[in-house]
Amino acid sequence: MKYVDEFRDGTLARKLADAIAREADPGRNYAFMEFCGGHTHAISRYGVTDLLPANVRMIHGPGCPVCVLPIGRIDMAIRLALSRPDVTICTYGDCLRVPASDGLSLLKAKARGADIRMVYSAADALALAQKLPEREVVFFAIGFETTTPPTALVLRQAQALGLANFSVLCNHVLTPSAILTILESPEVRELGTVPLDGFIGPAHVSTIIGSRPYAFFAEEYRKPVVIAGFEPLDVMQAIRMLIRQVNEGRAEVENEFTRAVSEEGNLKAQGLVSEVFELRRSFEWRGLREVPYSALRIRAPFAAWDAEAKFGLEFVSVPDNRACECGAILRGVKTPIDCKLFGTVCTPENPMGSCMVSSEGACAAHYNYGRFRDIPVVAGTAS
Amino acid sequence: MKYVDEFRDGTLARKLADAIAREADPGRNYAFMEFCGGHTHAISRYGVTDLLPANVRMIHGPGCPVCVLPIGRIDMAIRLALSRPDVTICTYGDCLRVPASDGLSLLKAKARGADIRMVYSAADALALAQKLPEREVVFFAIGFETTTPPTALVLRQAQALGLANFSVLCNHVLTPSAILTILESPEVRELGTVPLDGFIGPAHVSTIIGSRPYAFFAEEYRKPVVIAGFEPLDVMQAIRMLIRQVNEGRAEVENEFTRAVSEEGNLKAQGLVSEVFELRRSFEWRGLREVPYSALRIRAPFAAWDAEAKFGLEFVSVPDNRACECGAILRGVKTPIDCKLFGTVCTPENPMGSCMVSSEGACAAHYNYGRFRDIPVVAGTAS
Amino acid sequence: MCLAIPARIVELLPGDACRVDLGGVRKEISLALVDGAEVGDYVIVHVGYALSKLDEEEAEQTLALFAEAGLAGPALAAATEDGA
Amino acid sequence: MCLAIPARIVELLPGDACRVDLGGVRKEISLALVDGAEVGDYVIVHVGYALSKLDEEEAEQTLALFAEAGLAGPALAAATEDGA
Amino acid sequence: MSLAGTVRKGYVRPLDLKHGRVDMGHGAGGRAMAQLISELFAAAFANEHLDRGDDGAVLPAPAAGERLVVATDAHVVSPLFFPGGDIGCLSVHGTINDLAVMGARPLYLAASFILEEGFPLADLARIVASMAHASRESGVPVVTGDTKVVEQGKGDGVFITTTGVGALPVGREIGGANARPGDAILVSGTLGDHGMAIMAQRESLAFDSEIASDTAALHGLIGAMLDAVPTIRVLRDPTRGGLATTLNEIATQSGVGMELDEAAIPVQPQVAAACELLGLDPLYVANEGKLIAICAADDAEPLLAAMRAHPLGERAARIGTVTADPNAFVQIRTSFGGRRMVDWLSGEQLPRIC
Amino acid sequence: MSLAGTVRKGYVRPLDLKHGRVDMGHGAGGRAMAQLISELFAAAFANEHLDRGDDGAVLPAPAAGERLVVATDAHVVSPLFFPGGDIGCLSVHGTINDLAVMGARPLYLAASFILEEGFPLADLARIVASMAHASRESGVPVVTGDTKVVEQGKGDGVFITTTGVGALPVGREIGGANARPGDAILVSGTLGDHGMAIMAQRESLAFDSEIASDTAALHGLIGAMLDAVPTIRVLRDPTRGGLATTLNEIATQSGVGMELDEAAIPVQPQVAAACELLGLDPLYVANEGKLIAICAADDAEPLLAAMRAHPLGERAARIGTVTADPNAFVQIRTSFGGRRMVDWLSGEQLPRIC
Ligand code: SF4
Ligand code: SF4
Ligand SMILES: [Mg+2]
Ligand SMILES: [Mg+2]
Ligand SMILES: [Mg+2]
Ligand SMILES: [Mg+2]
Ligand SMILES: [Mg+2]
Ligand SMILES: [Mg+2]
Ligand SMILES: [Mg+2]
Ligand SMILES: [Mg+2]
Ligand SMILES: [Mg+2]
Ligand SMILES: [Mg+2]
Repeated sequence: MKYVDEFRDGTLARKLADAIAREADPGRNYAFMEFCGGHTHAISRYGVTDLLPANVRMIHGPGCPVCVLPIGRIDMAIRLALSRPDVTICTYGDCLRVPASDGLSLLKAKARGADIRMVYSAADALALAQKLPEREVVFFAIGFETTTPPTALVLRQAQALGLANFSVLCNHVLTPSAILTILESPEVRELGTVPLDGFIGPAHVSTIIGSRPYAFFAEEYRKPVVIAGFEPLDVMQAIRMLIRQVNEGRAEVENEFTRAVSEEGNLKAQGLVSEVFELRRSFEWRGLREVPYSALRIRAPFAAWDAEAKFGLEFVSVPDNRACECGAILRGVKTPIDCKLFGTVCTPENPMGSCMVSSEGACAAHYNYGRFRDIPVVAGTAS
Repeated sequence: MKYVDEFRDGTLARKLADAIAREADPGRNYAFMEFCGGHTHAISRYGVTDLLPANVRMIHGPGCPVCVLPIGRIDMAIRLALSRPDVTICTYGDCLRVPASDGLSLLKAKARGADIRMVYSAADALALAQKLPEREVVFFAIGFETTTPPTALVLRQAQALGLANFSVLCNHVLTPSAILTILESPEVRELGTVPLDGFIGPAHVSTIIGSRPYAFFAEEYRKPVVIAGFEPLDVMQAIRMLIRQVNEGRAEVENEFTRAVSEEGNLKAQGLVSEVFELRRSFEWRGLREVPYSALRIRAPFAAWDAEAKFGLEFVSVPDNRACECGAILRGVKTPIDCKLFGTVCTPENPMGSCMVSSEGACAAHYNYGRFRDIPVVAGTAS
Repeated sequence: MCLAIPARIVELLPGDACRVDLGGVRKEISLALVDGAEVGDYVIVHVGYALSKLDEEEAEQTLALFAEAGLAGPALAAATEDGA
Repeated sequence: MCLAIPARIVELLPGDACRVDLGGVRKEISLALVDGAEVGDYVIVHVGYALSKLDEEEAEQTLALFAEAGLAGPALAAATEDGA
Repeated sequence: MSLAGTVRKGYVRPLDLKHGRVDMGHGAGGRAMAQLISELFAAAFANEHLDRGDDGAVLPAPAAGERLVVATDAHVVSPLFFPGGDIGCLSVHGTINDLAVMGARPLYLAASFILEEGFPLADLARIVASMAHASRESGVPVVTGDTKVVEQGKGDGVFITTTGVGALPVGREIGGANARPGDAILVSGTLGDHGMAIMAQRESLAFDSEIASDTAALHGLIGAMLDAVPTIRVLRDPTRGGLATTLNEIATQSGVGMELDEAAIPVQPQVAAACELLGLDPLYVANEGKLIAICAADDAEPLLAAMRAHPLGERAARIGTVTADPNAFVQIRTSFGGRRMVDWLSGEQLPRIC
Repeated sequence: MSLAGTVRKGYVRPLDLKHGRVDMGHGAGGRAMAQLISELFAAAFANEHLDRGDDGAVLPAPAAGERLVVATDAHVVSPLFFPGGDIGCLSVHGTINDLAVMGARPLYLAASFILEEGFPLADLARIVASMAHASRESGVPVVTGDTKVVEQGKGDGVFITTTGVGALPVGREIGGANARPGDAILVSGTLGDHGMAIMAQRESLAFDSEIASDTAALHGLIGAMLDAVPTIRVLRDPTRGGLATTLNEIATQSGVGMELDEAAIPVQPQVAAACELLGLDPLYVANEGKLIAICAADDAEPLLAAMRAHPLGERAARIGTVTADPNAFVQIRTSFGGRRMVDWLSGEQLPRIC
């Protein structure tokens, strides 16, 4: 796979590891947050940690759209699907197992008879609505800036087609607002309990929004940002670039993913998004509570395709499980093993919190890929 | 089972057999038509023939509502069910296997995805419509005068309830018109190919219409009629009574089933039927072709529940399989073994004609119960 | 489908319905077509509806007729007039 | 769901769609968000949509940077200015 | 059932057997499936073979001089629970009976489950407990198994296929092809109980009765019968299609006719009445704890005595005689005094009875 | 399959295998079922055991000194036909493999069918022909069977449960509990082919590729392997849950850890690419013609040589080593240079793959 395999090359990885080791100052610690779950996944999947010096620590940020989706939003979809037998909810596969109220999830609601279907793309949900005119097809849309333009597209198509049985339950959220909230959190800002030396920004978000929106953080909060691709060499290179900025006292927005990210981003997609969506005044994030201007809602001309308006859906905030530390983990304050439930009560089969759901969540990534690090391995007797 | 078992008693049967043998004139042949499939079934099921003298022959008449239902009527239901996925057809179990056009039957249409359900009673169809408000429930009603009052009742109930998703595809037919047609057929009237010395009339039809409607035949055509119950002793007693009439040169309507049949019948049921139904000018019968004033249709005030009106269903007459002798068999002109298809191409699993469908049909009764009579049994070596 | 069997009413139910007993098996049927049926009466049941009541005396007489058939003789003549 | 992978356009299809190839596997995706993409171009694919084109020259340069990492030295500085 | 016991206890929350439901993950082959198997199936069926946790069971072979007998049956009965039993015990009895009527000693069962997404785990637990109970009572362990899950609307709660392995002594030849003219035809008890117990539950035909399924394992009865008459020629359990169809099968296999005596055929009054009500014939209604035996006429009395001495054969009766008939017609002398054929079941008499 | 051959030819019209469909009568136990069995199943599988037409098969027992092995699997794959195979051959291979990985010589198969009303007889005939072909090619006959029909919407075309019986020489002990620290872990070829061939057919994820299922019977390969290294400790076919889950099963059963070498694990480029496209991991994707073998480190080379000499093992590879680890963790050294766990499959990776 061209432009994929090259960026996973073990030989190059060793070279980058050497360079990082060489350039990292042994006299100090580096703590970088990879904002996005995609990076969390790459780090765990390829074992990037093993290639970093001990004084370079990666903090998993809140950048998994599944992880930050509050219980109350899933409840809205479940209530709708269980109360209206004519409704079909379509969503991306990752959302199906997010724990909601009453011990349910979309998957468990499906097992109770709700019509819940996994789609690969927003376009599939639209096509399903066309195929099943007698059903109400609701696309449960989640994601950051990358998945938003496709949702905008299908909303515009539904309008153009006058497709009355299609609607979108919109949960799209914004990356910069989330980063801002972390930077504004007392732990980072005042207490210093979370030493944050820089951010790795998600490349695919920037293919849409460009690199410019991060300039504010770099300048205002004096935090270096490197926008990086999702292959492990991209991540390592980004870490190296962050180390350099720290070493040199710089706080800039740098772009590691020059192969697809520009400063201004995808203007066509941006135009589409602002035609269809507008800012919500506030939105609840799991772990970050209410975050002002951090999410999108569907504009008035598209209200007929807005499931919240169409079905009169009410958001009711639901507290997370008390023992679940997702909130603190998403802010970088705690790690999965700080949670008492990790690996016993809370497992990928029975997730108690959202971080255990998606393989991009911090808890799931540690459970699936990193659990062995908590327990020393006994060497094989022979090999 | 009181009033059931007593009428199947083998000891009494032998006594009646003796009486019949005693009373039948060895110098002549007797041929009686049991009009109704219920009697055909009783005769075959209990082996009544074995208790009759050789010169008393029973002819199976057209009195099975399934057997006389023309292909075109079943086609109406199948076309409706296959073309409208929101339609559920309910009918009595016997109708499911009646062969229709294109190698289909209601059962095969069901296997092709049509929603066809068996009900025990018209009331069950009505209840289903109430239970499934999102579906169009159509009751495919067939039967003689006995099943007509229940259909009338559910139509009145549907009207009272304003139940918009229920309707009836009415195929109710009338016993006296069918008998008249047989009496008027050239074989009976002119050619004498069917020697017909009398009729056994169905008791349950007469519980509704009484015995009076048969008086006309007795007088006009000089044919004795005995209304008889469906237990085998009833049938034997009726045969005995017919023999007596023949011997004595009488042609009267006699009532063997005095325990539940009166001269006037069930006036309440009759009133209900005439409130809801009116005569069709003509109706096609399988085997008898078009028979004037031989069937009922739903009156105008109930048009909203008349599936023919509601769905604009057209009856298209379809000829029977050329080789099928059902028509001649239903008129008493031929017997099942006169048909080339009997027992090879045409079997209960693959009925070619309607007489092979219901166990009350002449061909099915002979296939299921009487086939051994065509082939001499080799005696057991030991027993 | 031309089944019609006698069963005994064991309970009157709301909505013109009743429960009948046939050899220990019980089933709910409609009485909407028959007036004045009471617990203990036998009715002729067809597709879930009582079509008529059964006259027990007549039933016994019919059985008696059958029984007499064994005896040679003209016992039948009188009875048939009765029944027509 | 945060998958985003580069794939090569092998066929333009009606309705702003195209077929892409990834290691011999082909899939239809939407080009509605990207202008001017042509057969042979690589695009970044996410939930069935191309998000942007991939600049092959930049990709080669990035790989070259990685390769240089093995050599001690300050080769990186210049490159990063390039990229930001 | 390859994952029996492979999930460490305490590492995950136990299955919610009260309110939980089957979901697709329970069939995906991963940890959820391993948990379902170990906490539900392996716990209920526990035995040394199953506990091994491999993809199959390793078992002692039959004794020298014995042959193997293998029988398999899918069980798709609806409803799953019915008076007198449920799909669980039915699936154990049904396959044990198929082995036993071959004259075999039933040794082992394999059980394969197809679960529908959304099926309550509480119901599944009840069914599995019933299977385990039937298996223990009959002394035939479930030694291996399999679990699949299908989407809601692609199954019907649970389907269970059981496969049985038994041992058959060399020289014992029981089979449907062995009936000879003159042989006596026996049944072990009343007919139609199982099918009518199921029928009573069908929404559209519901009636009240005390009819209960006769589901039972017959190998004990058969053992007693073979002790009394080792030369029994045919044994068969008249399940789907009832006595009538099973006799037609045997007649066709053996190339013989049969003549039955209706008056001798035992049918419970309530079963007869329910059949009357619905227009059914008890000869075509399914049984799950009855058998047909055919033996030489001279052996009929001792065989009948042996059957009647066993609790499952108390109402055994001799119901007819094998005749020579190249047409393989089964005929009956009716109690009424006539004669007719008793043909194969045509169409469906009762849906989904086993 | 008790009715095989019991319907007289010429007496009824043959089944319409072109346009006919399964209806409820085909499962009711009567003549329609007998016809389906005799004209379709019995005709395709014909062998002396099945032809007997009883409710079970009477079979020669294994040789003296051999034990029995029994394995059962329900097959519910969707779609029923896929590149490289169909549910028919899959159901034969799957169960043969479960016997073969126990070290057993597969002898007989029992097949139980659950058909959905309305299923085209033409499709059923194709599936049965494919089963019969797989059965003949593998030399393992279908000796008994069963057929049930469920209403439309209560099934999914056809489900097939196959149960296999095999013979295992005394002294041969292969099982998931036998892995020991230091042992070598081998696979017989590329991983994930079957699951991705199925995935490519799913409407919502459809992609074009040349990926075909690897479905195959492995007893020939295993025979060759046992000839070369009779002391193989563990064999298993990594089906549902893929390599990852199967290794975790073995690790847990044996109470050992494992360390894999990602670079050594064979995966076809198109399978890797398709996984990339859908966000899946080939280690969790199902295989139907591959096996895992674990043997003493010293035996690894001869075993690998034996595998590579067989057509089904050409791409065999040594992929890792068993470690001592009371946590039974399976770990992997990534090609990238890091290390991570390879855990049990959690949730569902691919629905209805077997
Ligand atoms: S382990 Fe589970 S409960 Fe604990 S923080 Fe993570 S998701 Fe929340
Ligand atoms: S045997 Fe069949 S084709 Fe012939 S008359 Fe009877 S129903 Fe018609
Ligand atoms: Mg198995
Ligand atoms: Mg059986
Ligand atoms: Mg299995
Ligand atoms: Mg269901
Ligand atoms: Mg059997
Ligand atoms: Mg069997
Ligand atoms: Mg298997
Ligand atoms: Mg069977
Ligand atoms: Mg289906
Ligand atoms: Mg296996």
